Amino acid sequence: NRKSEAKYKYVPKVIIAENEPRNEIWGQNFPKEYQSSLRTADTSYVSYQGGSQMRDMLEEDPRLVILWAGYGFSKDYNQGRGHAYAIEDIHNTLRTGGPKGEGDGPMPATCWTCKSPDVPRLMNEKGITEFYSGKWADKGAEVVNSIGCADCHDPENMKLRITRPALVEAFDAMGKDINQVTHNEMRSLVCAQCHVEYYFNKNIPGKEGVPYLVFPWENGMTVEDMESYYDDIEFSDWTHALSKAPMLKAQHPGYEIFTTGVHADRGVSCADCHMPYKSEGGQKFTDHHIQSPLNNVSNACQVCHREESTKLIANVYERQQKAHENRLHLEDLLVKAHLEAKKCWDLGATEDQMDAILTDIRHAQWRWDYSAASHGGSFHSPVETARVIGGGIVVAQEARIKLARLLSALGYNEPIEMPDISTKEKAQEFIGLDIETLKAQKAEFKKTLLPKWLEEAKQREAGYDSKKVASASN
Amino acid sequence: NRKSEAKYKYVPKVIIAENEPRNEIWGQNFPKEYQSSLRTADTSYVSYQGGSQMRDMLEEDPRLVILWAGYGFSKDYNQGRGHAYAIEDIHNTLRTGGPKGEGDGPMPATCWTCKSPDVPRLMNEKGITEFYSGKWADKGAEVVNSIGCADCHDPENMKLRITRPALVEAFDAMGKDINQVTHNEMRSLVCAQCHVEYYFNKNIPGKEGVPYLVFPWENGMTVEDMESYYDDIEFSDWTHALSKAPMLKAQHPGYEIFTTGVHADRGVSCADCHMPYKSEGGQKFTDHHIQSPLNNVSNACQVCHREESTKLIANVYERQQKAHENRLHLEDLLVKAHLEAKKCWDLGATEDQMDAILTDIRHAQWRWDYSAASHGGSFHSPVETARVIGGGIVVAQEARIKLARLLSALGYNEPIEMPDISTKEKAQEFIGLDIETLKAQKAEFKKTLLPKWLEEAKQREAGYDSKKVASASN
Amino acid sequence: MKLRRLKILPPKGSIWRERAVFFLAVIIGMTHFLARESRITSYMTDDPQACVNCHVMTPVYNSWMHSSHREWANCNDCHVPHDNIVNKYYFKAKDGLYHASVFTARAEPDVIEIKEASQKVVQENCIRCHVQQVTQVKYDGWLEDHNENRTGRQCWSCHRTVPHGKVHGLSSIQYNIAPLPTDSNDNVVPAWLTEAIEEK
Ligand code: HEC
Ligand code: HEC
Ligand code: HEC
Ligand code: HEC
Ligand code: HEC
Ligand code: HEC
Ligand code: HEC
Ligand code: HEC
Ligand code: HEC
Ligand code: HEC
Ligand code: HEC
Ligand code: HEC
Ligand code: HEC
Ligand code: HEC
Ligand SMILES: [Ca+2]
Ligand SMILES: [Ca+2]
Repeated sequence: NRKSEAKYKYVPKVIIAENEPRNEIWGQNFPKEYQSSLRTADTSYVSYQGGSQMRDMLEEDPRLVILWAGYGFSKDYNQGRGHAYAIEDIHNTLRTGGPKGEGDGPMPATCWTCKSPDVPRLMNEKGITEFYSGKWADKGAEVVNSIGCADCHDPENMKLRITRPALVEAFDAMGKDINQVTHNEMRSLVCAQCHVEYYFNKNIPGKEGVPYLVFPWENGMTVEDMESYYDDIEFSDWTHALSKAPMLKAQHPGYEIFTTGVHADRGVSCADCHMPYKSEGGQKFTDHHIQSPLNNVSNACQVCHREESTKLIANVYERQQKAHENRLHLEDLLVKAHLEAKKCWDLGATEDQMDAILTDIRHAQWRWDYSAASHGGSFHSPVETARVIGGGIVVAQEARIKLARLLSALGYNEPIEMPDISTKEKAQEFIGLDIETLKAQKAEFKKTLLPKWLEEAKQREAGYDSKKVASASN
Repeated sequence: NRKSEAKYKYVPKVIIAENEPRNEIWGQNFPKEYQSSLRTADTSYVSYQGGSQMRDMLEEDPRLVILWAGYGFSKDYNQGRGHAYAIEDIHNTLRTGGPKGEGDGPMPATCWTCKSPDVPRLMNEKGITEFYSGKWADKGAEVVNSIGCADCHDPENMKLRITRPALVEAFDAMGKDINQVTHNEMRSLVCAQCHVEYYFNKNIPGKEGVPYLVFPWENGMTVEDMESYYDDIEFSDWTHALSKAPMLKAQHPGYEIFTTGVHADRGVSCADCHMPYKSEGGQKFTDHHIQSPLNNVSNACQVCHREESTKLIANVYERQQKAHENRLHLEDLLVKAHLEAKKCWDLGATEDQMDAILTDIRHAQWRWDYSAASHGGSFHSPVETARVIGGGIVVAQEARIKLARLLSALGYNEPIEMPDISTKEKAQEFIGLDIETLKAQKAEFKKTLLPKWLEEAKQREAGYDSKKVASASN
Repeated sequence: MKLRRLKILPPKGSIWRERAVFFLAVIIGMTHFLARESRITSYMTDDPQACVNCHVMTPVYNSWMHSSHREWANCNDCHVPHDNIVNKYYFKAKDGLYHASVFTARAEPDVIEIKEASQKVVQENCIRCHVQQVTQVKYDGWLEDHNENRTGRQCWSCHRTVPHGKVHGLSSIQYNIAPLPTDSNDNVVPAWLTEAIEEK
């Protein structure tokens, strides 16, 4: 009929299989979207605090090394870049170490979840729990395509869809049905599959031991809601190497913070700014070059705002700078708190004496991380970001006043000496990281195991058939 | 046609003299504006943190009494209400005390500056320095009309004008010429004559001893700019009664904070929200019922925003609540800091030991006050307000860590006992205020001196002639 | 049977009887089909999805979908008079019938252009919503020079991208993929995943 005519106005060149992980196959049917998505490999744009360049965060701010002492992030942490790099970057990061084969390495398979359209394929083939089980290295040969079409689209009609169970389960936990959302909400929710805070729950009844991916939204999405969630289940991501505090890591709560801002309040969705319409040869399509909107102000902002692009960029930078100013203060306080806590232990403090202090450190750093980790938050929701940072400073200071009193009681009544942490290297040395060994292991992995993974994947994919559409050849 | 009808509808009934202080005279020519301005006497509207009701801030939050110990504001402080009350409220406030006649009382004449259209008249008659000289009581019989037309309008053509020298001088100090501003800027600048931070400078060469009204904008209008200004000239409003810190009082920096917000950035002016157009009998005029825009969302906001009025009000409250949350934390820290500093003095601390601490307290409370005093700031510029509060918390905590160490050194290593300041009365008693005496003096003033002032003013004004316009009787 | 009593059908046994049953079924079926296909009921609403029922409307739907007006104004807010209710439905019916007949006749042009009558309607609607911004001297400061500019021209001669973008025409949007009214019942979670989640 006429309508299906409309639906299929594009002449499909191939029939795309459910969970087809290879973007270039989809690209045959949708060349414009595909071509533009390839541009996420462009790393030339840099903004005040974002952009697509590889930015070594530990080098830009070595204090982070202290904050994450004892945790993988102190080894290596970069500001996210384009989707095209998701696989390459997880191969390269020192956080995943240098596994020598199946069952080896520091990270679980769950780490793959947000990196590739091979994930829905695998989950479909193996089951969800099975996917999350085992080591990161166990699935290295299976997950090779960087973030792509199958992560967000239904191949049958190109409608947006949710392919990650964690988001569906998080909606369930909040008593919401994700199938009831509007089309416009979907234009943010496809992003919320990945740009969200998460943790690995190893205590799910029936799945004990499996690091099951969970978004901690049961009480809500604010910094306090998630904190109470973690406190209630006495979860911690790691124990801090210096202060011994039971820490939480906030990973990119992008969607959560975004929902508290005025753009979300007015119905603006992620895709409006990060995937605006684009015109090429008189045709409009959704720009799949997902990037900083500041590299594309005319399409991303000026649809709704008449101001000059320099002014709009200045607006963004101003909000980021204001957040940055106080976040940096908070960071300084946290570094001191960790070192002061260490000093207390060194001077013989008891667990009883330290208990309340460590809880404060946990809560203060959680607030700091929540405000920092999503990178976009200080523009997405500047007022909420500032509130969270302000609250963090209050808690950090509680800790430090208690620390000053305890230090005095332990016979030490002066500012502690600060180590030299002026560079990433010095800071890493201070916390006792042997980066050279880590680097050597990674190099070995890239020389031996990684090529095997890629070869194996190539073989497997060669076996997939991609059906040409009969009518397409007419 | 309709438009020229409107234009020429203005048939002046009276010729208004330069600096005519009586609003009702202007009202004869401009009945709609005048009538609406009378409505500022309506005190029925209350919002989350504002509105036109008399709100006793010390009662709502007795911590303020501690913060202002040793300063007039600890005696009495209300949230501002309508312009119609400016004179009545300055008569009533315990801050102006109970003068018995000329030369008596705690306050200088300068206090009248922002309360009445009698001020431009007097300045014109006597000279500016002369106006600022002497006691508040000295000019009680001269200043009797509450804020009105002559404060903002040129009687000849009704154009907006600046009548307060302090604003002109502040522009001079910044190297700007206030005569070069646009009409739209004037729609905020008439408010900036009064809704700004100020201090009394008694050291102006040639005018020594006169509390000359100055807006401290020479370095700029941010919290840091004004702080450095005051630090450089070693100015302090008073010495704190408990901590002995050399304090600054921020008075309503409404305009300054407003200019940092997105509305100002987009060219929105005070009058757009606080004096929107209004239709009556098919005629549009500027609503001179200056009040909380939340009592008038359809005219004040919906001109530019289509959201439902409940949603817009919720937007405002949300920003106010987020600012309030952290500001309250800061307030708590400041109360403790003052009390801890007092404890240090009590335990025999030296000036040398206290110096850096007192500077921190000065700076932290300055930030708190800057963020609080204008009442509108947390909506006018929520991000800047949050930045200022965050910075204040950092400085307050520096003070308190130093205090914890000093207290320990002085042999006191535990939290100090907190006095009961759960009500305004208890807090005022704690800081040693004899409110009953103050109230009695005020009552005496209102029984004896005040009626004389009003009587004298009546006599004087009866002598003014108000010329009817000949043609008006046609 | 109802049909029988109405004696519409030829006598039993007649060869026509069978054929008549067949054709009647076809007619009833077709009507039903057409009604469903064109989602007749949806034309009475303000839901933009009503318009997107016709594929020729997909480009304008999609451009509106990506415009600053998406959250504020639906098609009818601009394209139907809002001065009074009679006018609204009269215009709607007239316009709707016209579109439908063009569409049914397969006469739709590649580049649809707004008719003069429609232009008037739209202009009125721009002003209806933005009346204060464009007519109050007060906002001269906020909207620099707007006062002189706005008179005597169509708003979209300057605001060219409001709301359909600068490029028009049936082929201006490549794949013409848009959510249809029926889509709202579809799940956004693929069946295999729903199953896998329930399984656990
Ligand atoms: C109103 C426009 C807008 C919306 C809507 C929006 N963003 Fe952003 N986003 C921005 C801007 C502007 C930046 C800052 C870019 C920079 O600093 O270069 C940003 C930054 C980011 C970054 C960091 C980019 C970098 O350079 O590393 C990520 C990731 C991000 N946003 C994801 C999202 C997600 C996910 C959503 C929806 C939940 C979303 N954004 C919604 C405008 C928007
Ligand atoms: C399948 C998981 C996944 C989905 C879905 C996803 N992202 Fe990402 N996104 C990532 C990862 C992983 C990175 C970092 C890649 C890297 O640095 O190697 C990233 C990076 C980004 C960046 C930084 C790009 C740059 O140039 O700095 C932006 C912006 C962004 N995503 C926005 C979005 C938006 C908007 C959506 C939804 C329309 C979305 N993402 C959907 C996982 C995802
Ligand atoms: C819920 C989704 C999700 C999970 C699970 C996840 N990531 Fe990511 N990852 C992201 C997103 C989103 C980004 C982009 C963040 C940003 O804007 O900086 C990212 C970025 C990265 C990057 C590039 C930036 C960097 O830090 O150098 C690496 C490497 C990475 N992740 C590794 C991992 C590892 C290892 C794990 C398991 C411990 C993991 N990811 C688990 C979503 C996820
Ligand atoms: C991170 C999520 C994400 C990924 C990955 C993604 N898309 Fe999209 N896609 C979207 C969103 C969001 C839209 C806009 C939907 C809308 O506005 O209705 C969209 C729209 C489309 C459309 C509709 C036509 C248009 O241009 O608006 C096509 C076709 C499409 N994408 C193809 C692809 C192809 C091919 C790939 C892989 C190269 C891909 N998409 C990868 C999120 C994604
Ligand atoms: C789809 C529409 C849309 C897009 C796209 C959009 N905005 Fe907005 N923006 C809004 C709306 C609506 C508001 C809320 C103000 C209002 O109600 O008018 C807003 C508010 C703002 C504000 C004031 C809020 C604050 O934080 O102070 C800034 C600044 C802003 N936008 C900048 C941007 C920038 C920069 C971009 C591009 C990266 C952008 N916007 C993209 C619609 C949009
Ligand atoms: C965009 C609209 C807007 C603009 C422009 C604006 N205000 Fe406000 N103002 C508000 C709102 C909303 C409140 C909060 C009222 C409440 O809490 O009830 C407020 C509060 C105030 C208050 C406290 C009112 C009370 O109830 O005590 C004062 C005083 C004030 N504004 C003065 C100004 C001045 C002076 C300017 C210009 C320098 C200005 N405003 C510009 C919207 C605005
Ligand atoms: C001559 C000095 C002066 C000028 C000029 C002035 N104000 Fe005020 N304003 C005051 C004083 C004094 C008060 C408090 C009166 C009281 O509480 O007795 C006040 C109170 C207010 C309030 C609180 C009203 C309420 O109902 O709570 C608002 C809002 C306000 N002013 C806005 C403005 C705006 C907007 C302008 C400019 C259009 C302006 N003011 C010009 C001195 C002034
Ligand atoms: C630069 C202008 C200016 C000067 C000088 C000034 N005021 Fe005010 N005053 C204001 C404004 C503006 C308000 C409204 C503040 C608000 O929104 O709460 C106000 C409010 C008041 C109020 C009513 C609210 C309350 O605190 O109870 C009193 C009383 C008052 N002032 C007394 C004084 C006294 C006494 C002095 C001299 C020490 C003084 N004013 C000097 C501008 C000024
Ligand atoms: C606090 C400052 C202020 C005071 C006091 C004030 N006005 Fe105004 N007046 C304004 C502003 C601002 C405008 C708007 C000017 C514009 O938009 O061009 C205005 C406009 C007017 C206009 C122009 C017509 C209109 O309605 O827009 C008249 C007439 C007027 N005022 C009369 C009066 C009279 C009479 C009084 C005394 C009862 C008075 N004003 C007191 C600030 C003030
Ligand atoms: C004369 C026009 C105008 C008036 C009147 C106005 N606004 Fe705005 N408002 C704007 C503009 C312009 C922006 C900036 C966003 C943009 O660029 O679209 C904005 C931004 C906002 C924002 C987002 C900024 C933030 O702080 O998050 C809110 C909320 C808002 N306005 C509420 C209000 C309320 C409430 C009122 C009435 C008290 C009001 N506005 C009156 C024009 C106006
Ligand atoms: C904000 C007002 C507004 C809204 C909402 C709006 N339109 Fe339009 N429409 C216009 C204007 C203005 C034009 C004329 C564009 C031109 O000539 O450049 C137009 C033109 C058209 C045309 C003529 C073809 C063309 O591309 O010029 C069609 C068809 C149309 N609109 C359909 C729709 C449909 C269907 C919707 C809802 C999905 C819609 N419009 C929503 C204002 C609007
Ligand atoms: C039955 C299919 C169909 C539906 C449903 C439909 N349209 Fe159309 N429309 C058309 C066709 C075909 C044309 C081209 C007519 C021509 O240009 O000759 C058209 C042209 C238009 C035009 C430009 C011509 C003019 O009248 O100015 C506008 C505006 C328009 N449609 C708006 C709408 C709106 C609004 C809706 C939903 C309420 C809608 N259409 C629903 C088929 C449809
Ligand atoms: C149903 C009401 C309505 C109609 C009809 C309408 N608008 Fe709007 N328009 C709005 C709203 C609401 C906003 C957003 C205001 C905000 O940011 O809060 C807006 C925003 C705008 C903007 C600023 C954003 C942008 O895209 O630049 C322009 C320009 C504009 N409209 C022009 C027009 C024109 C031209 C027309 C007619 C073709 C029109 N409007 C029809 C309600 C309407
Ligand atoms: C000659 C060109 C021109 C015409 C005709 C015109 N405008 Fe504008 N309009 C502009 C310009 C330029 C701006 C931006 C002004 C600025 O930012 O100071 C603007 C701004 C606006 C805005 C505010 C946009 C924002 O940033 O939020 C609205 C709403 C608007 N116009 C609506 C209309 C309407 C409705 C009409 C028809 C009655 C119209 N305009 C006619 C040039 C025009
Ligand atoms: Ca986490
Ligand atoms: Ca002051």
